[in-house]
Amino acid sequence: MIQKQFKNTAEAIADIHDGATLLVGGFGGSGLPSQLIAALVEQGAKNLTVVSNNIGAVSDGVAALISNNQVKKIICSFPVGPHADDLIARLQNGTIELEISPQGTLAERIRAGGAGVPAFYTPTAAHTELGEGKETRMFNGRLHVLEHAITGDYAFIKGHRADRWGNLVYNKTQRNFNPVMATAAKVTIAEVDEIVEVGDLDPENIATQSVYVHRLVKLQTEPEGRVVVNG
Amino acid sequence: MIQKQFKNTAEAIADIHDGATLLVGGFGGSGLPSQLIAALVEQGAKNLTVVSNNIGAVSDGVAALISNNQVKKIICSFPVGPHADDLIARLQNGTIELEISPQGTLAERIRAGGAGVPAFYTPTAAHTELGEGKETRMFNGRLHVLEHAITGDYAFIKGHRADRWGNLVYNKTQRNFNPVMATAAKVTIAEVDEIVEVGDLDPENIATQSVYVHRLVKLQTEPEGRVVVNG
Amino acid sequence: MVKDELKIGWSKIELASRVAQDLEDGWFVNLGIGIPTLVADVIPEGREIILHSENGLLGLGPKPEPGEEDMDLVNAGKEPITLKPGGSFFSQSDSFAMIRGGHLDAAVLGAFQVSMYGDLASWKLPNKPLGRVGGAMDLTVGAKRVFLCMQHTSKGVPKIVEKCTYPLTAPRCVDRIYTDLAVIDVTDEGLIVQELAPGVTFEYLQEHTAASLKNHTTGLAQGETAQ
Amino acid sequence: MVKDELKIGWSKIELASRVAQDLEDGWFVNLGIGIPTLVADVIPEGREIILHSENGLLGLGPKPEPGEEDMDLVNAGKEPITLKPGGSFFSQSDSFAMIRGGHLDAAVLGAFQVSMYGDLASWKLPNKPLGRVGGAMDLTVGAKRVFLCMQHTSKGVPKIVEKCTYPLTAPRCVDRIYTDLAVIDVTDEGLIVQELAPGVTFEYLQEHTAASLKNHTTGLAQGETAQ
Repeated sequence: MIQKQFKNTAEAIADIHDGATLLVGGFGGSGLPSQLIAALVEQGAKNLTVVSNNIGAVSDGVAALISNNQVKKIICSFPVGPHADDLIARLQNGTIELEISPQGTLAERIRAGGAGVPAFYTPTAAHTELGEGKETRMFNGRLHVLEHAITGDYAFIKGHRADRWGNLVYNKTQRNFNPVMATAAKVTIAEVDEIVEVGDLDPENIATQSVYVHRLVKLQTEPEGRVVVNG
Repeated sequence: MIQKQFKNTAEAIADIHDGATLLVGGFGGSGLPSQLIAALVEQGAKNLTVVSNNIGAVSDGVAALISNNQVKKIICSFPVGPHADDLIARLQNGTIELEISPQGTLAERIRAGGAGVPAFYTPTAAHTELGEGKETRMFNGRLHVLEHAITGDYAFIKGHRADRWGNLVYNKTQRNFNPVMATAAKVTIAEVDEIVEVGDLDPENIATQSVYVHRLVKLQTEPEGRVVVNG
Repeated sequence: MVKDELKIGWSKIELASRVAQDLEDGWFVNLGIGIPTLVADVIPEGREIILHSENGLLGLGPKPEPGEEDMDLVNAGKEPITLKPGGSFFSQSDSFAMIRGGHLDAAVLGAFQVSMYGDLASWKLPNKPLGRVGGAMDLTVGAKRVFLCMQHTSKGVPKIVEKCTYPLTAPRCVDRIYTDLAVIDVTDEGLIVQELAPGVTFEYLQEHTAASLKNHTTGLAQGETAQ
Repeated sequence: MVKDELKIGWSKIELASRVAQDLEDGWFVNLGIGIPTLVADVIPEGREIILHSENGLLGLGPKPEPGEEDMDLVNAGKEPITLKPGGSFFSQSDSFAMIRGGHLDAAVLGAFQVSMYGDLASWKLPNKPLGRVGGAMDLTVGAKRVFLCMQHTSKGVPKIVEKCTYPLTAPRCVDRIYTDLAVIDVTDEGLIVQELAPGVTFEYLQEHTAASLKNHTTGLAQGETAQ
């Protein structure tokens, strides 16, 4: 019988190794898998490459991993915000590497990674600093850059409801990068508000199909619960 | 006020010009916009390029346009079936051109067309007859072929329910190519079982967003109705 | 001069309203972070304009009432918003397929600099260690029309220039510039002033613009429009 | 010889059952058109195997009861099927992203020819004017494991050959071949017979195979398996 639920976030992320590539869903605090991130801060894996759209928008996002010196490289579109100071300091002293990808290109590169497409052309960033050094090619009279797929060893995603098979639905704009990143990692770990019976989710309305989710953790709703889970 | 509903299929397809490229949804008879096709047979536009997965699976699909000598080129993955005789005859006498694209490549090319991606690499068809003559490139030690986006002047799609804005939901495997093709045409025309009030469709569950649908026709449920609509 | 600028021209909400006035019934429009976000609150009555937010929604509505905020329902600026009936949610890859694929009728964006050719610089300041590109590059290459909505000057320095000195977001992408002082079209014949804000003269506008402007408002009194 | 072939080996449904036996609990599996489709009806009790159909669903169930058919709920062979609880519907581009992206544990497919290196020919016969590729090329490059499920010979002519003479679906993609006569692994050391169907000898099998086989069933009586 399929059983993807883990007892807590600590167990769900226990095997993440130093040097792993990690995709982290969310757009700012919306749809951010913050309890998985908190568990990874506890767990302490180092030299991570982290792919996430916003760095520094909230304190319990990827910024927490940076502050804890667990990150060697960031790939994102928006590395600024009230909690970006530690990123800036580490960029200045050369202990972290930053790759900025336009948001749509970032999303498409991750989708491509999940879809078995190693590279594609996009007009985005042609003739700009972010297109420099990239292969270019004209299509329909317009310059395009070649962009390469992104895949992860792990993806942290936040969902609203899951079933035992791993099907997921999201709540409103919580969706954002989560269903995209779910497709592009060897191991996708979802923190969800609720786990329902198989068959309870509308088959027309499943935003992330069971095939993409490998591990599930149900969120503890009480803050006290969170401490216990991650402790 | 947004108003995309047309009185009948004949009016919805009236402006389709000779030489147009037409994307036709459906997988065999499932999700096939057969009443729009019937109207186009009546309307008579010629020299069409038609992109559709199955040719010849059912009599009221693209086969009807071929038999009526309206098609100069077919792009599909599956050109065989009980109603493919007219296609075969026209291929043999050189009056129709056929491009076979693997089903996943076909779907991805259409998605790319809708997504502003002019070309992408795929491992599918590398080292095969369908990859011959295409640019190839190694990624991760594996040969890939470069595939180009497909767009249409018009798309015919079949939906289950629509609202006035053009949002669509589908019924089960009726979905197939319909939401993909809806994104890739200048003018997307949907035949639907039902048109509901704006706000009646669940915002989490809209498979084709309003932005992609330009014209709507409500299906006549009675066969007599169909004759009137197309007559 | 700072004193002058405080007195004349459109306020932020007036500027947003001026932009909203040009958005046509049935258009799908993306609003960038900053002043453009205000446009959501000032869509003219009776006009159905469907707003897109690049974090994954169509049908963005006005700000929620205090206490009604939902942190799972935010705009591209991560501020709580509402969803109109007919709205929909979708993923980032779907959202940017919509953008890059040319399906939005207009994008209303902020800017650091814009050139007389419509080159846009909006994601990185030369004196900042980090840029913040977000969806700006995708929107500028993808939207059918790119409208800028911005203060005419930044600390007294003109933002409309002959050539951008800041890193580009995209070349030759801007169609129209809305500022607190004027509405200016970017055309093959150069920058054409279509409308001046109340109290703004063409001479004053040119003085605060580092590229040559052409006046299509001649003959109208200050504050009247060329419509 | 035709008479012999009618008497020995597995029936189509036995062959499908033999394949089903090797599908592991929790696997996501695509079933091709033809005999592979039968696998859906013979999944062992208590094993949760989630079947994918490339027209856009996960969680394919058995055929509906007569009268319960729904033409909006079909498999890749366009036959009415059912959806299991936990199933989902999605578009063609999403379906093939799933396939090409390597997310399916196995694809069970038919074949015209398969070579000793695992090259597969399954979409076009040399004597037919048209091929029918469908999703075969995507499945063979994308699935983690490619299992063939087919008659061992076609009109007495071996389908397992040294080199495919029909147009390829993909090179070196097949992992295991299930036929009415045997179960054969494609390995770097060649074709390894893992199991013989009841009444089939290794010699008989080799006689009906146009490539050299290695026997890993030695020591077992006919019909016993090497498990």
